[in-house]
Amino acid sequence: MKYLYYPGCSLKSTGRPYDESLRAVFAALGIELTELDDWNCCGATAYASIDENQAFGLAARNLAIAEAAVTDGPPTIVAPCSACFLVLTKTQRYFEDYDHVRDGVTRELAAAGLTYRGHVKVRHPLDILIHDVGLPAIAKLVQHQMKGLHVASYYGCQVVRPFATFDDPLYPTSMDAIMRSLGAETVDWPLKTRCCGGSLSGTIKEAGLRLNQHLLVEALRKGSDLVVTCCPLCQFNLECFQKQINKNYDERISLPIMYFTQLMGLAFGIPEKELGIRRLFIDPLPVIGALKGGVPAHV
Amino acid sequence: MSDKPKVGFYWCASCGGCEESIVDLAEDILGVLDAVDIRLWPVAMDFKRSDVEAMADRELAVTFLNGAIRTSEQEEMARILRRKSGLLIAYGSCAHLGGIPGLANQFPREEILRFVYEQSPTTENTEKIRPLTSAEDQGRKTTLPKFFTMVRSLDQIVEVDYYLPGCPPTPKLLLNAVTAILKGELPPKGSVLAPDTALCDECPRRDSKPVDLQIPEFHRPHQVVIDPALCILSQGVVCMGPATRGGCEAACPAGNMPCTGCSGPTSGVADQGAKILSCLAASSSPKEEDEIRRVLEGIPDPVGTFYRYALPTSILRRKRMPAETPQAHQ
Amino acid sequence: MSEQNGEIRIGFYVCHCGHNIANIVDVAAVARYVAGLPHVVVSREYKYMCSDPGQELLRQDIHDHRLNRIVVASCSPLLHEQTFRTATAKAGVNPFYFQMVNIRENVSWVHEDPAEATLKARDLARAAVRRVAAHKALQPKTVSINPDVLVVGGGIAGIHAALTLANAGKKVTLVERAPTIGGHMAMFDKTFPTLDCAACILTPKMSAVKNHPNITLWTYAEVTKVDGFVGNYTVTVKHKPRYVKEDLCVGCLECIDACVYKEAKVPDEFNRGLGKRKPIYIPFPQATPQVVLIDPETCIAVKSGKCKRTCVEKCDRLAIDLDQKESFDEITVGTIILATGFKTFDPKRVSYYGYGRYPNVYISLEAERLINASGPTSGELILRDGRRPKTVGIVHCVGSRDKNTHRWCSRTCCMYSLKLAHLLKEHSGAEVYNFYIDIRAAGKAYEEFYDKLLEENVHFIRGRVAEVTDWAVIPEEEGKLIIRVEDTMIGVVRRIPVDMVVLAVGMEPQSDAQEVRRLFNISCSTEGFFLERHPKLAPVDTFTDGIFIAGACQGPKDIPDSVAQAGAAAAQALMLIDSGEIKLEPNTAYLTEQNCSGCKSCINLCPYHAISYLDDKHRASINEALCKGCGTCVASCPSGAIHQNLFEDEEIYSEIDGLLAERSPESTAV
Amino acid sequence: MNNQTPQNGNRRITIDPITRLEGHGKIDIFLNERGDVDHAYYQIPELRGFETFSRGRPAEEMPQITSRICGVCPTAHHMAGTKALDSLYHVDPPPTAKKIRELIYSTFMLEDHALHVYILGGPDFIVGPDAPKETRNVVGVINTVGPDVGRKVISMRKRLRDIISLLGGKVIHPVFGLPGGVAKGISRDEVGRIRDAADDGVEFALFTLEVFKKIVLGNKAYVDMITSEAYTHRTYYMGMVDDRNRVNFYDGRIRVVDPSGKEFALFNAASYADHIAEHVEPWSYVKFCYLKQVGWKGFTDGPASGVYAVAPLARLNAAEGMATPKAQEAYEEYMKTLGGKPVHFTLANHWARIVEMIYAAERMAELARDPEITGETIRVIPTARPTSGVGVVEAPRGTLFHHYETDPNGIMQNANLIVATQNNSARIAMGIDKTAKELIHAGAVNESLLNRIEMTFRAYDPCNACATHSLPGAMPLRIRLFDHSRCLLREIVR
Amino acid sequence: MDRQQTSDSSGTWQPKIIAFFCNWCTYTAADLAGVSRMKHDSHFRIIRVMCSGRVDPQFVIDAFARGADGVLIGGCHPGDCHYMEGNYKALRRFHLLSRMLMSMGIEQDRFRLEWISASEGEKVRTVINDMVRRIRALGPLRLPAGLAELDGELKTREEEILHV
Repeated sequence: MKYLYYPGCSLKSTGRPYDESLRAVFAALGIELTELDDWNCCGATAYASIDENQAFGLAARNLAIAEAAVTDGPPTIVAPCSACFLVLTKTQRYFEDYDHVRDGVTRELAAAGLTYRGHVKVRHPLDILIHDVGLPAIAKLVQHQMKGLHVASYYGCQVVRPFATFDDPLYPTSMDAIMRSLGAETVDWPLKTRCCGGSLSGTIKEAGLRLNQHLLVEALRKGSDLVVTCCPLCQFNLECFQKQINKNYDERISLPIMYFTQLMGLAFGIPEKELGIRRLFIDPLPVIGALKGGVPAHV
Repeated sequence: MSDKPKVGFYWCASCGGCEESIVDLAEDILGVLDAVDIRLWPVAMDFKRSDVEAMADRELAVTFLNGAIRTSEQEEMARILRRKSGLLIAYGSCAHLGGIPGLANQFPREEILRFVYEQSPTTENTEKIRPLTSAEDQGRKTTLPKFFTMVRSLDQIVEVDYYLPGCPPTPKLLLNAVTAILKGELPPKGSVLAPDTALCDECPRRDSKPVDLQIPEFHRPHQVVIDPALCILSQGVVCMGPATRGGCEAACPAGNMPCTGCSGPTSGVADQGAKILSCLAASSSPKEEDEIRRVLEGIPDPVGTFYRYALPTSILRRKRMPAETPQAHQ
Repeated sequence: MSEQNGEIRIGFYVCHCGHNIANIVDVAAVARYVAGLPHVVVSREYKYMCSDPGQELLRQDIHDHRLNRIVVASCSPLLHEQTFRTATAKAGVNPFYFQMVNIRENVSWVHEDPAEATLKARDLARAAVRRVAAHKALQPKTVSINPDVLVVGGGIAGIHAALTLANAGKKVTLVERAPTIGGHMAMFDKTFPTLDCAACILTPKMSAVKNHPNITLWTYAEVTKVDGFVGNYTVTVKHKPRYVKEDLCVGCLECIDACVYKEAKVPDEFNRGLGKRKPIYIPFPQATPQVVLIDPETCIAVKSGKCKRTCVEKCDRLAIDLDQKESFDEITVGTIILATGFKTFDPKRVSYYGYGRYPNVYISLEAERLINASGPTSGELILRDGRRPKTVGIVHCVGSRDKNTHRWCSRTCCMYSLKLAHLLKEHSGAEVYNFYIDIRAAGKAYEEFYDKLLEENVHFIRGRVAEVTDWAVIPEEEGKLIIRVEDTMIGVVRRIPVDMVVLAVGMEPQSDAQEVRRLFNISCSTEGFFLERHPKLAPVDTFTDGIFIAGACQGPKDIPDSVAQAGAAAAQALMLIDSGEIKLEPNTAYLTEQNCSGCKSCINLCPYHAISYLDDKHRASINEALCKGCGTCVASCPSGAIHQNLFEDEEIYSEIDGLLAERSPESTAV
Repeated sequence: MNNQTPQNGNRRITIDPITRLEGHGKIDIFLNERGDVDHAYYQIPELRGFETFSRGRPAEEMPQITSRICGVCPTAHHMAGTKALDSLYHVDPPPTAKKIRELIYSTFMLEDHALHVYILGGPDFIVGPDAPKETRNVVGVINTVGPDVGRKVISMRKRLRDIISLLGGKVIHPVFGLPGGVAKGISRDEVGRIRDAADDGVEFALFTLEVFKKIVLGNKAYVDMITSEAYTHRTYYMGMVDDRNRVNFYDGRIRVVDPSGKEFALFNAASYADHIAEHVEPWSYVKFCYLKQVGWKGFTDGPASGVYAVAPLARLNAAEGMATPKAQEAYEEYMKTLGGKPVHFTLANHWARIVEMIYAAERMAELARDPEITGETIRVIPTARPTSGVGVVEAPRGTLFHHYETDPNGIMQNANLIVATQNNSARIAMGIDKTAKELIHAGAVNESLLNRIEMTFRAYDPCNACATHSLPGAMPLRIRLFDHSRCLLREIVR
Repeated sequence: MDRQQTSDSSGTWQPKIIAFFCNWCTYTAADLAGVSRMKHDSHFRIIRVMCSGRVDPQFVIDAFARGADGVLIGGCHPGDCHYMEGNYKALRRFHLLSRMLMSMGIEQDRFRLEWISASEGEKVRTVINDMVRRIRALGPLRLPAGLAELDGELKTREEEILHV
C-alpha cells in the first residue's frame, strides 16, 4: 500500500510523537508513506474563520500538488491531524458540490500556475487501518498483548463531524476496535466525541478546563487506565491541564493521554524512543502492565 | 463514327487500381471493345481533352469515374464529365465512398503539407519551401491546382447515377454492369450495382460461425494465427464482413484475412462504421466497466478500422477541427 | 381507413392542462407555429384535451377534416397515451397514427422561463409532427390471462389479498418465507386505537388461509425465478428444508419436549430474542401451519449427525426427516401480488441512543413482546437486568424524519407509541414519558386516542432526543439511563433519568427489496419501497403489467391501510383475470429477409430467445410472440435488416431531425 | 485552360489528357527570344497525405493501407510495408513464408513489366513514335504483333495475376502480408499450376525479348534514338543486390554506383536516411530525391550532382549481373550492345525491363520447384516491443522504402515513404528539359515531337500515383510554351 | 436558417442536447422530476425509446451531425434493465463510440451515458444541469455549419469550368 502523507504543522511541533509513532507503525505494517512535497498550511481555523475562500485556496493547493504527484490511479492523501483532515475533506467536498467554490479555487490555483481536477481522496489513518489494512493484519503484528489494559478511545469532534467519512459521527468505534485487536479492553465511554475545549483552554480557560474535567473524570469512572486519541489538539488539552484541573476542582487526576499509534507501536514491540513516548508529560509505561519486562532490553 | 455506345473511363484521386481492374477484364476486354466505343481512357489510350469538351452534352452514353475528389482539377473534370455523360457511374471505393485517401479527413490539410514538405525525416527543406498554386521561378510563372481541405466522394460533387463498389470492383461486377447497361436492364437510379446483402452471405466461413457468439477478447491479425476454416470474427479478429456489402465473393477471407469493408454498407445502413461498432460492442461479453474498457481497447483505432473506406461518406464525413478558412492555401 | 388516399393529414392539439402548461408555455404560439408545418391540416389549443369534450373535439376534426394522423401535446405518454390512442381509434383512424408530446412533465413543470419553455415545446411538437408522418398502421397483439394468482408474503396484506381472490373463486398460491404466516401483526400485543388483541383478529384469517380450498399455502418457501409476461408468468419456488414432513406433522409438539436439549437455549426470533426456544420448535402457539421445524444451525443431529434423535423416535407419525433437502416447484400464474412487507429500523445505526450498549434500551417490537401474555415474560414487565421499571421513556421518530437515516415519516410510530405508553403504564404503573416531534394521529379515532392518553397522565415532551447515556452528572442520575433532550415547549435542555427506554423505530424496506424487485422486474422508489405506477391513480399497479403491490412493501402503513390496499390489489388482479385477455404494445421487432446476410450477430443478443437462425435459408428469423420490443437487435443489425414497430429508424431519425431543424429565436415570437 | 489571349494570335493546340502512364504530369516549356527552349518544367500536381493519415493506425494495417498508394504496383507497397513490419517487430519469417513472398513478388514483377511493355510504354516503339495517335495504344500493339500475340499477352498476364489472387487474396491490393510471415500457405495441388505458369512465363519473357529485338533493335532509327544525346544523362544509379551483387527484387542491400559505374555506396535499408534526401520545389508537389553525401546541386547530371536514377536501367547498372542463367545471358547482350556499364540511355529502360522479366520468370520457376514452398510453418507471432522499422523492395519502377515508427502498442506515430518514381523525379525533370531543348527549335512544335518528349518520362514507366502518394488525384499533362517575355505563346495540353 | 445556434430570448448561444431516455427507468424519472417540479435547465430534448439498448450509434452520430451540441443516453442501472441486459449493450457501445467520437474531434463531455432509475428524479436534474454546464464551457459544436463552410471551396457555377 502506498499513500501520500500530509503531516500538517501540528505533527511537526506539539504533535511530533504522533508523527513519529504513525510513521513507525505504518512502516511496520508495510505501508509506504510519501510526504507530500512542498505542502503548505491546510488553512485550518485561523483562515477558515476569517476568509473561507482563502482557506479553500490554501487547502486546494495541497490537493493540486498531490494530484500532480501521482500518475497511476487517484491519489490518496493521509492526514492524521483532525484539523487538517477536516479542512482538506471539506475543501474536496465543496469543490465537488459547489460551482462557486470550484471556480474560485480554480481561479486562485491558476494564479499559482496550478490546476486541480478534483480527483484526490483525503483519508484518515484510522480509515486506512480499518478498511485497507484490516484488524487481522494489525493483530498479527502484536508482540506484546495489552492484556488487562483498560483503554478509553477519544476521537474528538473533527474526524467524524460533520463529514462522517469512515465512522459513526456520534459514537465512533474504529479506534476501539484497533485497541481491542492489541489485546486491550476498551471502556464504553459516552464522551468519546465530546468537546475537549479546543482552543478555549487558551482563551476562556474556565470553560476549557471544565470540559476537560468532565472527559477525564468520566474516563476514570469507567475504569480507564489511559486514554488514546487521534488528535494533536485533544491530546494537548487532555494531558497538559490535568494539574490545573486537580488544583481548581480538587481532583486527583493523573491519567496518561497518548496517541493511539503510540500504543500500537508498543504492542508491535517498536522501541519506545521511535514512538516519542518520552515526549509525553505523563508517562504511560507504568500503567501499561503488559509491557512489564516486555519492553525490549536494548531500549 | 460507329453507332456503338460511347464509353469513358476517368480517374481522380485514385491509385490506378481501378484502371487495372478494367484491364483485368482480360479476354473479356476484347468483347467490351467490340460492344462499345471507348472514347476516353487516359491510362491506356491517347485522346484529347478537347474532344471531350467538344462533345455534345450526354454524348458519352456512360462514364466510369474512379477516384475521390481532392483538388480543384478533379472537381472540374467531374463536372465536365457529368455534363457530357448520360450515365455517370462512381467506380470503386474512392468515387463511391471516399476510399482510403478519405482517411485524410481525420487530419487538417496543413498537417499533411507540413509533414511532407518539412517534417519527414528525409526532407531537406530549411527554407521551408512549399509547392504553390502559383509560383515564380526566375520570372517563369508556374501553377498547380488547389488542394482542398477535405476528401469528397463523387456524389458530393455531382449527381451520380450508379455505383460500382469495391477496392477495386471485381471484373465480374464491371462486366455485369456493362451488360446491364447494354441491355438497358438497370435498377432504380442511385443503386449500387452489387448484391444488397452483407459479405457473410457469400462467405464460405459463415456456417462455422456459432449462433451464440460472444466475443471475450479482440485480437489484432498479427497477434493470432487465423484458422482458415473458421469465421474470422468468431476468432476474435475484427471482420467488417457483417457490415459490408458483398459482391467480391469474400476475396480477403479467401486470403485468410478479415474483410476491411471496401464495398461500403448495404442499403439499409446509413453509417457503416456506426453499425459494425454497434454490432461488435453488443456482441462482446464483458460487463464490468473496467473490463469493458480493456476488452474494447483491443480495437485500438475505431475510425481507421470501421471507416477504412467510408469516412468521407460517413455521417460525420470529417474530423471536427479548429475553424479553418477553406481557401487558405499552402 | 382514412389514410388510404396516401395524403398525410395531421391534426395537432396542444393542451393547457388548466394552468399546468399554459402558465409557462405560450400554447397559442405553439399552435400557431405548428399550423405552418407541412401536412398539418388542423392545429388547435384546448383547455383539457383528456376531458370528454377534448376527445370529442379530436373525433369531430378527424371526421370533418379527414385527418389521418394525430399529435397531442400535453402530459406524459405514460399517463394518457392510451386515452388518446383510444380516442383516435374511435374516430376510425388506426391508434398508432397517434403521437404524444410531453410538454408538462418535460417542459412546463420543470422550466421557468416562458420563452425557453415555449421554444422547447415547439421543438418537441415539430419533432412529433415529423415523426407521426412516418408512422405505420399497426395491430396490437392480445394475450390471454391465466386466472391463477401468486401472492408473495403472508403478512396481513398477503393474507387479505389471498382470501379476497380465493373467495372470488380464483386459485391462489401464497408463498411466505418464514415458517409461519402472520407477519409483524402476529407479534403485536394489541392494536391501536381500539386496543383489541392482535392475535384475536389475525389468527382466524390465518387458519382461513390454511383451510381455504382455493389457496395453496407454501411457508418457509421463496420465489427464486420469474419468467414470462402479463397473463403468463412462470414462477419457480424454493422450499427450504424444515426437516419435518409438513403433511404428516399435526403440531402435537411432543417432539419438542423430547428434544435432547432439556432447556430451551436458542434465542427465539418471534420474541425478538427476549425468550428462548429449542433447535426443534414452533415459532409461536398459533403459528400457521401448525408444523414444527428444525433449525439446522443449532440441531446437533443435522449439524454433526451425533444425536440420540429422541425427537425422531418420539414422532409416531414419522414426520421428522433429518435428511430433508430443499426442493423446487414451478407454477404458472397470470398475475402476481407482492406483499412482502417491511423491516423495522435498526437502532444500532443511531448509536447515541445506546441500543445494544445499555440493556434497558428496547425497541417497540420488543416492548410488544414484553407485555404480551404469551410473550417471554408472560406479560410481566421485567427488564433485561431483572428490574421492574418505575420510569419509562418512549423516544419517537427513531429512524424516521431524520436526514441522517430516513427522511420519511413511518406513519405508525406515533400511534403505536401512544398504544405502548398506555399498555406499559397499565402493566407497571410506571411514569411514562413520550419524546416526540409532532404527534401524527391522522386516522379514524386516532386523535381521540391521543386525548385519552393525555388524561392518563402520560408525559409528553416535545423535542428530538439528543442522546441516551449513563453518564451521571448528579447523584440522582446514578444507575439510570439519562435521556438528554431539548424541551422545545419551555426551551431548555433537560436530562430525564429513566429505567427503561423504548425506541419507536420506523419502518424501512425489506433488506432484500432490491433483489426482489429485480426478480419481478419492477422498480423501487428513492426510499427503496416498491414503486407504484401512479401515486394517486394507480397506487397498487407497477410498471410491469400483471404485477401488483400491497401493504408496507409499497411504503409505511398501518393495518387498516394495508388491508385496504390488499383488497385493491386483489381487485386489480380480478379485473385482468375477468377481462380474459390484454392488449400488448405492438412494438416488436421484425426482419426484412432480403437484406439479412445470415451473419448471426443478432441471435445471441436477444434475452428472450426470440431470434433463431434458419440453417436451410441461412437467414435469421424473429418470433414476434416472444419478442418484448427492447430493440437491442435492431440497433445492432449490421445490415439494417431488423426493424421495430413504433420505433422504426425512420421514425427516430425524423424525430432527431425535427428537434434540431430550423431554430432561431425570432421565430419563437410567432 | 489559360484565359490569357496569346498576343501573337497563335493557334492553340489542346491535347488532353496525358496518357499511358499511371498518375499524371504537366510540362511547362519556356522559350527564349530565338524560340529555342529556355527551360522546361516537369510538374506533378497532386497529394494524398498517406504518411499523415497513417498516424494512429495499427501498424499491421499498413501493408494494406499503403498498397492504396498505387493500384498498379500494390504488391510492391504491400511487400515493402510487410518487410517494414518484420523489422518493426524484430521477427524473421520462417523460410517458407519468405519464399512464398518472393514467389508472389516475382510473379508480380513479371506481369507488371509485361503491362508496361505491351500497353503503356510499348506502343511508342512497337507501334512507333510517329504513328497516328489513335493507333498508339494496346489495340495498335495487338494489330502490329498480331491478335494471337495479343491474346497471348492478355492470357499470360491473367494467369500470373490469378496466381497473385490465389496466394494474396486479391491481385489489386493483396492481403497476404503480416509481420513474421504470410496469412496463407500454398497447398500441394496449387503448386503444379504455379509451376506451369512460371515455365510459360519464362517462355513468354524470352518471346518478348525477341519481339523487342525484331521491332526495336532491328530498326536503326530506333537504336539511334535510344542512344541519342537527347535521351542521355550521366547520373548515379541505385538498385538492390544480393550478397553477390546480382539484381534482387525482394531482399538484399542497396547499391549505388557513380556515373562511371564504380560502387559508390552499399547499405542496408535501415540506414536509408543517411544516403537519401528529398528536395522541395515550389512548382511541383513531388519531392526530388538526391544522394545525401553528394548533395543537391540542382537539375544537372555528372558525379558532382546527387541526382540518381532507379528502375530497370539503374538496377542493371547498379548490379554486376543477374541471378538466373537466361537473364544473365540477356544482361550480357544488353550491356555489350549498349557499350557496357553504366548505360546512360534513358530509353534503354525498355530493354532492361525485358531482361528483368526474364529474371522474374526464372526466379518464379525456381521457387515453384522449391520443396519448402508448401511448408506448414508460415508465421512467427511477433512478441518484441515495436519501435521503428524500415522495409525496402525493388518495385518495378525502382527502389521503394517504407519507414514506420510506432508506440509500444504498435500504433503508428510516423511513416516516411520514399517511392520509386520519386527517386527518378529529378532525372525525369532533367530529361524533359533536355529533350525539349534538343527537339524544339524556333518554336517549331508538332505532334510526334511532343510524343517524343512524353517518351522521355514514359521510359521510366513513371508512376505518379506512387510519386504522389503524398498527393491526391490526377491531372492532365499540359505543355505550355512561353516566349522570352514569359508570356504564354501557346498551350499544348495533351 | 442556421441549424446550429439555438438562442435564448436574450439572443446568446444556448446548447442543444438530445437525450435518449429508456421508457422504464430514465423517462419515468424525468416524469418524476416533473411531478416533483424539480426545475432544471431547458436546453435538452428527450427522445423516448423502450430501452437504452435500442439507441443505435447512428442516432447519436446523426444527432451531432444535425447540430446537437451534446447527446445523453439514460438507462436503467446495471442489473435493473427491464429487458435484462439491454443496458449492458448500451454501455459497451457507449465506451467504443465515445472513443470513436473523440478521435473525430467530438469532446468526451458532449456524449454521456447515465444510469437513472425511475425513482431518481433528482438525478435527472443534476445530470442535465451538469451536462449543460460542461457543454456551455465547450461552446457550440457546429458540425453542419462547419461542413457548409468547407463546401465554400467548391466551384458551384459550371461556367467557371466549362469553356465551351
